[in-house]
Amino acid sequence: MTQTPIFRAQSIEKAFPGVLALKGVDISLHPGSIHALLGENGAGKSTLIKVITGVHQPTAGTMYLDGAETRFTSPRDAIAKGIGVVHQERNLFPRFSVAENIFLEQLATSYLKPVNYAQLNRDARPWLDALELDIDPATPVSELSVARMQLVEIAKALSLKSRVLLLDEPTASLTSSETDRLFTILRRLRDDGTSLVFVSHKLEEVQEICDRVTVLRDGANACDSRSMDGVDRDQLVQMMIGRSEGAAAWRHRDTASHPEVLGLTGVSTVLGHRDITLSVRKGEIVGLYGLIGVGRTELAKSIMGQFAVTGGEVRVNGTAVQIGSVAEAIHRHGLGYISEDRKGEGLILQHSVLANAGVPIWRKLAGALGSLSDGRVQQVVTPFLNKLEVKTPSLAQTVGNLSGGNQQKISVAKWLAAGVSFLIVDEPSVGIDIKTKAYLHELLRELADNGTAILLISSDMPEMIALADRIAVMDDYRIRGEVPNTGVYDDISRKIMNHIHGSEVDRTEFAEASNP
Amino acid sequence: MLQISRLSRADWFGPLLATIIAIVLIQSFSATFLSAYNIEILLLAIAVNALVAYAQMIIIAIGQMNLSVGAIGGLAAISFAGAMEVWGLPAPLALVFALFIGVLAGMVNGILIRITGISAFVITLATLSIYKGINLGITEAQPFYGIPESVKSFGSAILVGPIPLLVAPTIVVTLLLWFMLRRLPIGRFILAVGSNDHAAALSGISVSKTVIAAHAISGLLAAIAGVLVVARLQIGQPSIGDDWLILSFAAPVIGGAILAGGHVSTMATMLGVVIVAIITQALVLFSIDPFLVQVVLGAMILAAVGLNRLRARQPLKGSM
Amino acid sequence: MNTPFKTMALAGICGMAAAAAQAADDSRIAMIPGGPHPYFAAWEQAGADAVRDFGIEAADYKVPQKWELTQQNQLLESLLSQGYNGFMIFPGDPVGAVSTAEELAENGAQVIAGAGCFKDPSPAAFCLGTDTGNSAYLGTKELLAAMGDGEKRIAHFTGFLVDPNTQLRIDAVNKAAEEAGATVVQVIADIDAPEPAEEKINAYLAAHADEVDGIITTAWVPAVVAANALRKMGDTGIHMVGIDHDEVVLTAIKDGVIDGTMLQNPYGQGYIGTFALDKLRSGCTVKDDAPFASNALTDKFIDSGTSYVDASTVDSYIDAMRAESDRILKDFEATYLTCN
Amino acid sequence: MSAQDTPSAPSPNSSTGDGRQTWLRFFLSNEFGLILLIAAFIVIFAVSTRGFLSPFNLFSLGRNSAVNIMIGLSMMTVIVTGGLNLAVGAMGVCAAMAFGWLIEVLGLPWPIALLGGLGMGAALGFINGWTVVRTGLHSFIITLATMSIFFGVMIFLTRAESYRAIPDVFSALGKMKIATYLSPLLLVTLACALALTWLYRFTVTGREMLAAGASPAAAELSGIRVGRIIILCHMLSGVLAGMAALMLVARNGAAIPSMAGQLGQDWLLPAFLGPVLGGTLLQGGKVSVLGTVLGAFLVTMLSSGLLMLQIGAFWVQTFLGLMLLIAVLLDKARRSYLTRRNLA
Repeated sequence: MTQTPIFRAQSIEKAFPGVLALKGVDISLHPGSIHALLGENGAGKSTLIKVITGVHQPTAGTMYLDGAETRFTSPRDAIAKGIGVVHQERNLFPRFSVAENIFLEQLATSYLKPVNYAQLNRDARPWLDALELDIDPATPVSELSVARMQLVEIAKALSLKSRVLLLDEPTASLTSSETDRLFTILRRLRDDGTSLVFVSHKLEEVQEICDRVTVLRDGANACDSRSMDGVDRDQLVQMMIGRSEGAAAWRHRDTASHPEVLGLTGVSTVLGHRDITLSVRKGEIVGLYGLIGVGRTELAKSIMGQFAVTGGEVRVNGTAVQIGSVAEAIHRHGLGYISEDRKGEGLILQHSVLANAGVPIWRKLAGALGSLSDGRVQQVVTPFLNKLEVKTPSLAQTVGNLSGGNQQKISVAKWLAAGVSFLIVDEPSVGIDIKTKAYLHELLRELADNGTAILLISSDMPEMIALADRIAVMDDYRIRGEVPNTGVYDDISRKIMNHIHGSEVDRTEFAEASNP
Repeated sequence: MLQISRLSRADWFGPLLATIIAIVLIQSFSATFLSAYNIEILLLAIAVNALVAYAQMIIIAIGQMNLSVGAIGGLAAISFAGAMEVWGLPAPLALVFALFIGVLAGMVNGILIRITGISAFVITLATLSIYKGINLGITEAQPFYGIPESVKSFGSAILVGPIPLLVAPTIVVTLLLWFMLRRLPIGRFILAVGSNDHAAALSGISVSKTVIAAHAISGLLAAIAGVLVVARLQIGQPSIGDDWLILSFAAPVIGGAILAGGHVSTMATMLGVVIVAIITQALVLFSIDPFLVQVVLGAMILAAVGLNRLRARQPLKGSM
Repeated sequence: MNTPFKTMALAGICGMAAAAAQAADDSRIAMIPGGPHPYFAAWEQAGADAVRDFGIEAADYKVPQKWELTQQNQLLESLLSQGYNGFMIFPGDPVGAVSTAEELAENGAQVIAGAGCFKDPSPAAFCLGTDTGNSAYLGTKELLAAMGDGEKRIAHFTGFLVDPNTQLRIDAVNKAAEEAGATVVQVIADIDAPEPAEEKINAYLAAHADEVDGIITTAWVPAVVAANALRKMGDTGIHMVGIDHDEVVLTAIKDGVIDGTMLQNPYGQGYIGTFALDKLRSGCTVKDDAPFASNALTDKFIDSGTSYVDASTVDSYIDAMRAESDRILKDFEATYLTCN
Repeated sequence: MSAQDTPSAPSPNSSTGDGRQTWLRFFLSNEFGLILLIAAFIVIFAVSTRGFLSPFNLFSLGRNSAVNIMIGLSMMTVIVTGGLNLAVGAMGVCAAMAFGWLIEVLGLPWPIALLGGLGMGAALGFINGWTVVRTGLHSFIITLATMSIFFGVMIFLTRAESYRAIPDVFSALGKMKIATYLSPLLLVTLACALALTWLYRFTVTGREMLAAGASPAAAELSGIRVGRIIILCHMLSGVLAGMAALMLVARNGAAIPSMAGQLGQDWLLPAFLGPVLGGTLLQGGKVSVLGTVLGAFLVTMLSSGLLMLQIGAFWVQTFLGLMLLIAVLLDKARRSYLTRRNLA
């Protein structure tokens, strides 16, 4: 392909106080192409996107639009010049209608001209149709599913007549079928001549849909806009991390004879779980697979005592128990939970590494009058932080300033330090780069080998297969069946889908209540 | 059924129900409650209080607080009265001057908040002190008496039946606000910024301009309220606005406003004002021990807010 | 400065210039009300006049920014540090202000209470003020007289509940009503700010106008608001006696909207108080057998005068107060003080 | 150059860092800014007013700041949870009135009445905390309502009458001078501040309060009983508000219903100014006891100095507001300047 790129950036540098985030990056985007932008967390992807979309001004370097030099003074400026973006975080206004969300940018030109909603709804229709979105443009966005919100954002970007559309982790919260639909749409956009930039951690998806790739490593190009032809996964990984991926293959472990650590029989909860039966043995990793919103995290929190169990029996180490609060679960029963929402529920971002790693053991270490010194906590916590190779300038460092991988390590370390015998791990590798992910997998296996019972919640099938001994399949707040892990991807994937679709006779693909 | 269920989820539904129940109850105990003169008094109270509540509501909409609403209202009130007494300005000019003071004071709040990045709570706490201090510095706590007859007669004029003329500005403002928050880009921007300022900025909305505009509107509304109070009291009291704070928050919150921002309802706020006014009056009507008035008011606020909360939690069970 | 005050000031000068006598040469007098309130505004002029008439170094009117005991305490502490040595204080609280007054006295300053009293025991040499209870009692009597025969149902509008004077006033009104066989049908308190006063008084009158025959108000703002309300309602047959000399109230009397008002004498308090403090500074002491009156708070009370003004006397009310001030000042020294 | 740029392995002694870093951190801190401001204003007032440095003024400055600091600390303990407590004044007055009632009506000895008063503060705090936790509503609106309720019930029960039969021993505390300059009240306050520092630094409960304030969800899932902790924070606030009110009782020699103004609203300004100037985050989770102490002291000193300057009394409030604004702005500017210079 030798046609002129729509957009080209050359030798882009971007310095923040104390950090050189981009050290001379090149990228060129061509029409009718889906361009992968890869790199580990902290490699500079987000910064590059923000430079291209006018959020940041580059410290040095030039950008060309249709061959002419250009610069974007603000996001509005970039939008006006045809650069659209769907950010990783949701940027919709839940109480505003779909149409208004799509056209807010156009409204922003005037402060006092009354909004004509009928017109707005009419104008929104074509863009929704283009994405095969069958929703009333007057619907408030808050009533949509996550996947549809994503599509509304894309519609919004398209409505701005974007010739370049950047999608930052668009599939992060989508199920596989939703992802497939998204890809169909992206391909069509590509065929219509749009230049798409696709950012993802999921290399399978990148290989499936992208035709060109730029990889960043440590703020510099590991490769610049080369064709995807003949590039395989290993090469991508090598470019991203500078070496090949440590193969972390599944291995069969026999835990059948181990005693049960946590058992659920016919459990129902206030949140709507019915008849949940599940058992996790010592040293065993049990996977809990299911799509988003089927009640997995909710089950985990019910086990931890945050929501009431209304029926059935919960056993810890063979004894039936009533767990009234999370504190009870942790301190009396030795249960632990690593949340999928690391920033919201897992860690206290504004507090130090030491404070975060020590929370569950404070009570245990307290002396007279509840006194507690940093020294004592440090003594207990440091071995685990060292073991997990947490990279931090000091224990006093604010956790919010660390990378996602290090944050995840800390949220694991705190449970190691607490010495729990049962650990629920909820979507452990969301937002974590490949290197750390492999390391985490290794760590979870090691934990299990040392006797911790683990319940792994994940919607990442390869991860499930790499780790779990057995996989329980959940759908609609019930356990639909259980699949032993044989290590064979296709086989397991099919069996899991059978369990899910077996229960999905009368439900729509998007798993949401349709409007009457 | 579906229609009713939807209705019950609207913000104004709960307050409206509470208002109707309160009116029916009070009327059944005291026949004079709905007498013409009583309605007139009630409307007068509502006219001013609604503006005070709106002044706070617009700031709640952008997810901030404005502790200086009362101070701005007081400053505008004494500017209005002072301009007429000391400078001898005709009432309309004095009105423009007072409203200008209000807008200016509001804009100062907004500008300070935006350029310093310090929380609105802290900034308006400081400006509360400044505006109130200027008020006291100018008046030395002495009221202005030189209110022209035209203003006095406006304050006591009757529009029709039991409806005083003073409610006219409030009605106009209510409709304009409703229209602004529903239909005008500036209103939508205010809600967007309150809902998620980061996303608003990415959508090309100028957060700074929007925040400053919201504060200017808040200042304007507080100033109108201040001027109306002057017309009603027929003196320029420096203490006008001193006790607006609780009411200014109570009414929007009873009306279902979310303190985090992004969601307010003009109509529900108006109903919140009505509820508070009715309660205050009922306490007097039933000759309730004056010492207990505060308690009942506090308890009612808590109850109204708690009910609103329950309704929000179980939106579908509320259908009746 | 409002006209009545000016006239009053002039009256003071004419009437009292003769009293100029030996003054302590380092008297720095401060007059401190409980907070900003129009009632006290006359003190400032009174102090300035006293400085001129009696050759005092300074007599300044200092107002706490708010009706807040802490603010007043801070102001007093600050004034003491600044070198003021004579204080006329309207106690922010009759009890709570005592301890600050004690500190002032311990540091060598002279203290008297003005307009309102400290509760005994206190270091204040005496309390020069309006007998609030008596004023309310007399006012109610006047109201009852104005109402003539027939049913006598009274509504009483008064000020902050946290002000103990409020309770005294409520009791006094009740007592007067009882003596005359009248009933107090409603007490509305806590309305010394214009808006709540406006709301509650109007609401009450709206509902109960025909169940009330007379209104007594015992605080500045309720008097203004009630007078306005009656004017607005037109001929209701409701009689009213107000308090203080707000122009609204005075005009209402002239126009026959209300019957009269109970005047207090702030200018006289300021002028006489400054004079007395200076005397105390120069070595005079309070006589052991001074003919003090007593009220609920103190046994060292000097009535600064209260008088009832109705339509017939409203134009000359200043004369009434002047006569009162004159009378007190003329033999103040002889009556209350021992000077060498 | 900064702490973040020098990576080192986490080892038990690395958290202290070297001396220079500690100093740098201190210079960057809010507390240091406040100390500078306080020093600057002391010089200004000493030069330009008469009697600012007089023993009596310094004594009364200390005594006034004792109360203001305590009020600030009371608010701080709730701000830690990310909430606000508008009822500080009402709670304080209720505690003081309970104290007065126990002495005057029940004839209890004052130390027991003191405990009773503080217990009243704690009980009202419990009501606030419990309501906040159970309803899930923001503490702003809850305490807005309870402020009205507490104060109203108190006024109803006491008929707004003061209790003045306070034992001389107790009221002597308010006037006592230690070494000419020091009020024992200031010592009480400083002791409380030290205790709070200890609480937040060295006890499980204090740390749990910070954690619950910073992120209730994360704290809950880490085994902290967030509800209980929030109630505890409100109770602590009640006790401290009670302390402040009892100090005022000692100062005035009487328990007065109006000591914190109508509904206790007059305490609100000092209550917020201390913590806010002192760098306690309104979002919760971060606390600076020293900062609150310094902030409250600065405010007390400013108002005292302004009175001394003899600016027309009615303008004092304006200048106070302006100075607060300037203090906050200066602090902001100073920090961003230092941060930029050290990181660039």
